[in-house]
Amino acid sequence: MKETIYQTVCPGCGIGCGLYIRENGNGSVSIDFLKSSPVNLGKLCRFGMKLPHYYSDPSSGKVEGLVSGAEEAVKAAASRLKNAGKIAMLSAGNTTCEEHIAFTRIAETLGTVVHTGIPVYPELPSECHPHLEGMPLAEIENAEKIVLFIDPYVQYPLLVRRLLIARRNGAHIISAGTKELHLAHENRDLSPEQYAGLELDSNSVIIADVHPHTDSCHTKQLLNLALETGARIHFMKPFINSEGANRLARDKTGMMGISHIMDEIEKGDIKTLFLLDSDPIELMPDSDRTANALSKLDNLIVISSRDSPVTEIANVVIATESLYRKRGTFINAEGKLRENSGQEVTGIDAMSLLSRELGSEGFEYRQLHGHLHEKMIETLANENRKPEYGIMECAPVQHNGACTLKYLFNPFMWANQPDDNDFVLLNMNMVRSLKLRKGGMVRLDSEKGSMKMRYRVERVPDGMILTARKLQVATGTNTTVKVEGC
Amino acid sequence: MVEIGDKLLGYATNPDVRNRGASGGLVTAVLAAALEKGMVEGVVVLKRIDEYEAIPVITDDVQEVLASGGSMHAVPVNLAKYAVGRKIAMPGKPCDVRGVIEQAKRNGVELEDTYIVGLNCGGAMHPVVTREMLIRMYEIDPEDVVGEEIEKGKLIFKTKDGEEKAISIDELEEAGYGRRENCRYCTIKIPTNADLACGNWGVIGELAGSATFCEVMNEKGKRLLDNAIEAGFIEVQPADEKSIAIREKVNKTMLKLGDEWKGRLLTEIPDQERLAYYIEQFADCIDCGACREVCPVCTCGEDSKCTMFHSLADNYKMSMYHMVRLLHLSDSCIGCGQCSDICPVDIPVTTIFRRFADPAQKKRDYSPGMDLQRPPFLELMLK
Amino acid sequence: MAETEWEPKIVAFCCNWCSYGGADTAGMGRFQQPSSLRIIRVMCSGRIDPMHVFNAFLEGADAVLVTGCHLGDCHYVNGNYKAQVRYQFLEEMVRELGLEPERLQLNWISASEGEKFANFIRDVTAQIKQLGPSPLKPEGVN
Amino acid sequence: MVKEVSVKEIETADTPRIGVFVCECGVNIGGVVNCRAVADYASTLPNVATSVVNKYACSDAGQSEIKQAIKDHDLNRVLVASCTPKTHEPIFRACVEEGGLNPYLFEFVNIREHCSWIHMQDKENATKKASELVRMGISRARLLEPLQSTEVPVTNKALVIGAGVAGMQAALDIADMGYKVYLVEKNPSIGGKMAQLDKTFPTNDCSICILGPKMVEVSRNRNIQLMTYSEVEEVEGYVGNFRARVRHKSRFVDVTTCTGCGSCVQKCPIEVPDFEFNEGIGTRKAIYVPFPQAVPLRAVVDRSVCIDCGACIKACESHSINMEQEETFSDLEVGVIVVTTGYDIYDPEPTNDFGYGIYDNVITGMELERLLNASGPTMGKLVRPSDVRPPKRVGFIQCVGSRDKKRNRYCSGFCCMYALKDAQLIKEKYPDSEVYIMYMDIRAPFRNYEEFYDRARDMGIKFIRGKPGKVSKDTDNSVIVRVEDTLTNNIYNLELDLLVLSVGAVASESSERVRQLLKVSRAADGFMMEAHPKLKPVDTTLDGIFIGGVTQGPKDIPYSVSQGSACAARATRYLAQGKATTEGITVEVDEDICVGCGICVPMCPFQALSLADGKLAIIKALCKGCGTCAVACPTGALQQSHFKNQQLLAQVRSVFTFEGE
Repeated sequence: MKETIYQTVCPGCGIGCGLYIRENGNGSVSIDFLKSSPVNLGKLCRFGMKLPHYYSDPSSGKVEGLVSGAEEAVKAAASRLKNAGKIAMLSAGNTTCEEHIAFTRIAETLGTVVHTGIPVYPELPSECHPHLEGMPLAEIENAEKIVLFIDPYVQYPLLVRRLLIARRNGAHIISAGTKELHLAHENRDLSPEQYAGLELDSNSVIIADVHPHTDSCHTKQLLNLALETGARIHFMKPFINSEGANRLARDKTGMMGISHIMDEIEKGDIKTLFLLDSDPIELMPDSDRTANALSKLDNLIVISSRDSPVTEIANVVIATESLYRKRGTFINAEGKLRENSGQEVTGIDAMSLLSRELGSEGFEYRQLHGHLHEKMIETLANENRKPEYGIMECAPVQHNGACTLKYLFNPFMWANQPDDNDFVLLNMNMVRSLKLRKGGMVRLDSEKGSMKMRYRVERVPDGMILTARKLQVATGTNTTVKVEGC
Repeated sequence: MVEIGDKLLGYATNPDVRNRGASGGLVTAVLAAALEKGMVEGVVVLKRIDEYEAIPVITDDVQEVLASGGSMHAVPVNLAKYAVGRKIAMPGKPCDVRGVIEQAKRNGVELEDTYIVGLNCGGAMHPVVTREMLIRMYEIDPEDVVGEEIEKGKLIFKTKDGEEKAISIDELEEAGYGRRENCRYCTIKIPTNADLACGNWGVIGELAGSATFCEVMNEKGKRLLDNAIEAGFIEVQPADEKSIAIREKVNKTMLKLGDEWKGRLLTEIPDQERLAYYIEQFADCIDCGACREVCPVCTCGEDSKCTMFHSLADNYKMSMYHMVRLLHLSDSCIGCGQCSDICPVDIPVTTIFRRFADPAQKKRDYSPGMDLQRPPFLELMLK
Repeated sequence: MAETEWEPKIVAFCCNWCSYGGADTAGMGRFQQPSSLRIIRVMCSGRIDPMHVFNAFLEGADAVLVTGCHLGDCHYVNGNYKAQVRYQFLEEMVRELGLEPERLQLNWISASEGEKFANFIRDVTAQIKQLGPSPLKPEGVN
Repeated sequence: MVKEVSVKEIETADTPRIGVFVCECGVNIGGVVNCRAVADYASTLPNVATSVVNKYACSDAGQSEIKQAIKDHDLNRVLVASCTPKTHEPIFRACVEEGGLNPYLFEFVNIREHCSWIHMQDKENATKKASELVRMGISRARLLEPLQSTEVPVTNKALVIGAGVAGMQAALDIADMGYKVYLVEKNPSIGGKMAQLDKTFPTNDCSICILGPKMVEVSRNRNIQLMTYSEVEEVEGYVGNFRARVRHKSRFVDVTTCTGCGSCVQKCPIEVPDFEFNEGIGTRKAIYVPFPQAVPLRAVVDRSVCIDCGACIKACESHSINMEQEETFSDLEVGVIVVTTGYDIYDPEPTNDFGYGIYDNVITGMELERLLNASGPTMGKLVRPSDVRPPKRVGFIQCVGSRDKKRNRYCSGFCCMYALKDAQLIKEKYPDSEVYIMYMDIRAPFRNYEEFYDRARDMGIKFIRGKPGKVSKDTDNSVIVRVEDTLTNNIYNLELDLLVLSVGAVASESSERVRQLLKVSRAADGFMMEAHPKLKPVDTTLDGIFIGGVTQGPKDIPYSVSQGSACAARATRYLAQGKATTEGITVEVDEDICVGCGICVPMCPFQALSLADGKLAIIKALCKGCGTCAVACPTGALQQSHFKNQQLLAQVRSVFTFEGE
């Protein structure tokens, strides 16, 4: 009869919705609503609603595929790390700030860095990184003009709510992206050269997103646009704590993008990969290729709170409790500090032990949390910073194929969350020219192979096929494909 | 021994409970006694998070029950879903009780195992709206509020500085604050569908503020009250004619006001504009399914007709999901407002449901959640 | 190209025993009808799910017909009474939604009433032609 | 647990390979629909492995083509676009089964009744529509699933309801084939309407003389258990396994000891008009024997008029009379049911057709039968009712209550013949009488009927082609009929002593009650509906229930008798096989989805559903596959096989296409 209730945040996109989880005696969880949580006012998107699924696979510690206790796993990890050559450590931002700091300490002991934050996303000059941080969502509600380079309905559904409030407050909303949006006053399919025509000013907000597969050229173009017009720019990101990881890693150098890391692994330059709640197989558009690359590693060590494809193939898995039970802090997309009500710290304890095994000091939660506060005073003081970068040059990638399959990075697909987006979007013109049959399917051919998909007719630009689902024909976020009715 | 139909005035014997509870702590004490004496395995209590937020929690700890209580007009949760599959007692607004009864018709709840102490309800406020109202109308920082009550048609907030500020509810509601829309035109104010119907309406004279008016509605209500008296948790005395008359008068006034609000809030949309209105209202739906999740009437699991045969791939002008839900629930929608509260894109789901449900339920003379008569779709009244 | 007159698409749910038979009888009697009708056969009018009716509208039906055996004649005791109750709900919903009431019609047609069936289809088609395409019809669909 | 991709469609184990066969049905379809174009269109649709045109798909050649194609193209679904499933679905299902597929993997598209025949003037649209209908069928065919029909044992007993001549024949035939028959008759005696007739056309032999021995034969047949003065109250179950409850009304006479001697009748002081047998012309007592040849020849008490004087009890030597006798019930278990509940004579009284009910000397044909009958109330002496004098001038009006848009549109078939017969009988008995028959046209098909008509003419019966306009009364109670002979355009004012209305047959109320009990369909004319007007004239749409005689529509004696035999033959098939195959289409539940809300349980009219431990339990044998419960189910856990939500939705969706597709 006794239930345990955890106040926590949704580990989806970076909005960081408040909610609470009910855990009943048999370990099953259900999600429940706060009515006045400051970020989301008690509301959740369709991904948030499915959180119980996300928590249905808690991880278990493993050494060489065999279930093992935490200490055994830590020791196995330590012995592998001690003898490893070049080590790459990756944390995409899916755990608490405190765990992230602990992971960074280990990196220091090992003489390396944690690849994390914005640097693992697009290849952008480091002076731009602070400007890819988010802005308070309440400010979006008060903007006069909002330009969307994302599809909030598909990618960040809870942002729809903020945009609707903004619209009620009198904002003029333009969708400059890929699809006609119901909430927008104007739907304009613009090329970067036409962005000037948007007539933005300092009361305007540009909303885009940034993730491991963002076209960095386009990110530069948007930063240029913000710089030229004085408009504010807000970037949405996947993972609950990518913002926190980013801010904590701001003074670190020598970081690589995730695709770069994968390239080096493929080439054989990196032989040891140490992951903190980050699964490249889920993250990369091309899962097969990624899994194949990871198999070339000598050491694959994973700290994880849930089972995912990478824990299946890792040499060592150090298991932690589910995210909602953790004691710890997150920073959401707008820079708000949020705290779990859970009190468990097995992840930090494990990393502390690992640190000691590696010959360094151990650490505990309070100490790490104190460190976080120090850091945050420093970075939060930087709010409302002026642009510190100049106009950037970039060479846009040319797509020469007839059709481009564009992957709308969906911040939950990294977590293998079920979604019903088993279709692609294309427009009526294409339906006619491809002689598609209603209720039929399209076949997409890329260099990787071909697959059949259902499709939905939307007002999207000619030649563009959108997907909110990772498709196995995709080679990146934009893939040139041949399309045929079938 | 009390009898079914008795109208009583009562209060908790424990002075602490009596003082803390809004009206003599009767409800808290009755629930605690039920748990203490093993009538139920648990009690649903609202665990206070702050002035505007409380989480329904099921507890088997009598002390925790006794420590709960107090009015929370800004916590509009529906408790019906928390009763599913458990042998519990709970306090309940009329809409909570209606939810439980509708669940019982769908085998979601074993009514015999669920004791509900009903509470009079003039309506609830949404916490977010309340915060905004405090800033704009009361000019009080919501975080400074330590207490709230309703007296003589005015909503009073107390701050930590010991100040009180009162504004008439009419004025607040004219300005768009105050009670949720569906509460304003709700037609059940006294929970006569519960086992006990409790509230402070009709408590006058020296007992005002320190006793609860309680009507014994059925056999379960009698058991609850007898148990609490026997356990020494409460004391009761018969209510006099005057008390009874005042309670009825308050109820009538509230219902009359409700009718007026209904006329204002559910104004007829011209025939030729209606479809466009519904299409527009549902157009921003992000397909989260939360309205279904919180609905206290719906008993479906994860797969159901509204979800299984609805696909984002369909290019429809209105989503199949909403159409199927309207169809499946318009005969038994209780108008509790949960779906509107939860909707992340502010679709007025409850208002839309009422537009379909009101005429349908009126035509069939069916009031869901008020008795065990089954709704038309479940019964398909033949001949 | 010559402008051809718009032909509505009407989906009719027919029960196997009566109304489907009525459509057959209409054919046997060579009662000519507009080519607007598409019949979905179910065993009993009690099988006509309001969900399917809505789906037909959402897909683009200009009208949906619910048909079955005369009351009292149900092959399955009282399936058509149940269909009738469900139909009344549907009718109210369609009206509240703001769809023209002519777009949803109920008719009891026995297997012998071929002429009635044909007349019904002719009447409905004429009514719908007056109204024009359904406002729920998705763009680009016919 | 989470499903990776939510299930939107029924997953079929194999990729559908559909064979499409478009039937031209000679010119029936081919003359209107361009079948080649339809087949070509179908071949462009996904999952269609082959698409061809047949001249006659249902012919041997057509069927072997389908069977061959299943092999050649490795088909796992077959779609035939031809006529109506109501007649041909079983044929093609069998064909597909012979071809090696489950019979339910067959989809039928009706492009004849629903297309070519109703769009004969619009070939272009007919072809377009046929293509669309085929497309809809293909969408459904893709999702078809194999089903198993189940065999149920058959109780080797039959129930025949109604012991008129058709029912007697059916009962005798079934009994002679060696099966037990319960023959239930609501009247105190068997015999039906035929027992009331005087003579029968075209041979003019005495009706009861030929029927009487048959009635005795029925009563003596060891396999027939006769239940007279009894009515079927309830029927439940399904083919092979019907349970019927029969109510035996109280005769207040012990049939086992009563000898039918009639002593009681003589002593009874109460005399009332005899409506049951003599059409109200003669009288009977409160205790009576229905008629001299009644079977069983037993007395019966009419308690509604009996004054409880006890005279009969004293008169009865065998002490058979018991005024305390209570009605009893029998519960029968039978495998098949034959319905021969007969008809009513059209009653012209409520509408006073041709003055009937106003003028004493206007009578119906049946009343005339009784007046002519040697054992009738007048001992066969023809008299007119007003003054009991023999009529000199007799007129017949044909088609009363039949072939009349305001009454009944159908032709009752036998009235021409009985009028001819009665006219002849009158002429034979009273050669100097004048007999007129006023008719629209005389219908006399079948052997010796036309000759019978000729004979009537030869006898001097006068035929006036015309329907009388006005009937009035003369001072001496004669009837004056104003009629125009449309052959000669002469208008006559016939002065007649007796006017006979040749009334037809109408569906009877008691028959309607039985129809509703059994759920047999009703035709537009109010009679019971056969499964097919030509090929299944005595079957109903319900397995194991058959209809014969005038229950199905007006017919004469030989036709009724042959239908009785036909019913027996059709019914005995089940009894002889000892098993029947029930519908494969039933309801099924997905237990993972069912939440046990129980909404479906009261929907089932056959009590096939119940809740057990919070989950749904289905008794398949009781399920008739109507699918009503599947509609009520809010979760979609309950599905009607062969008409699953996905299958129907796919069909609906494929009605529509993109413009220009």
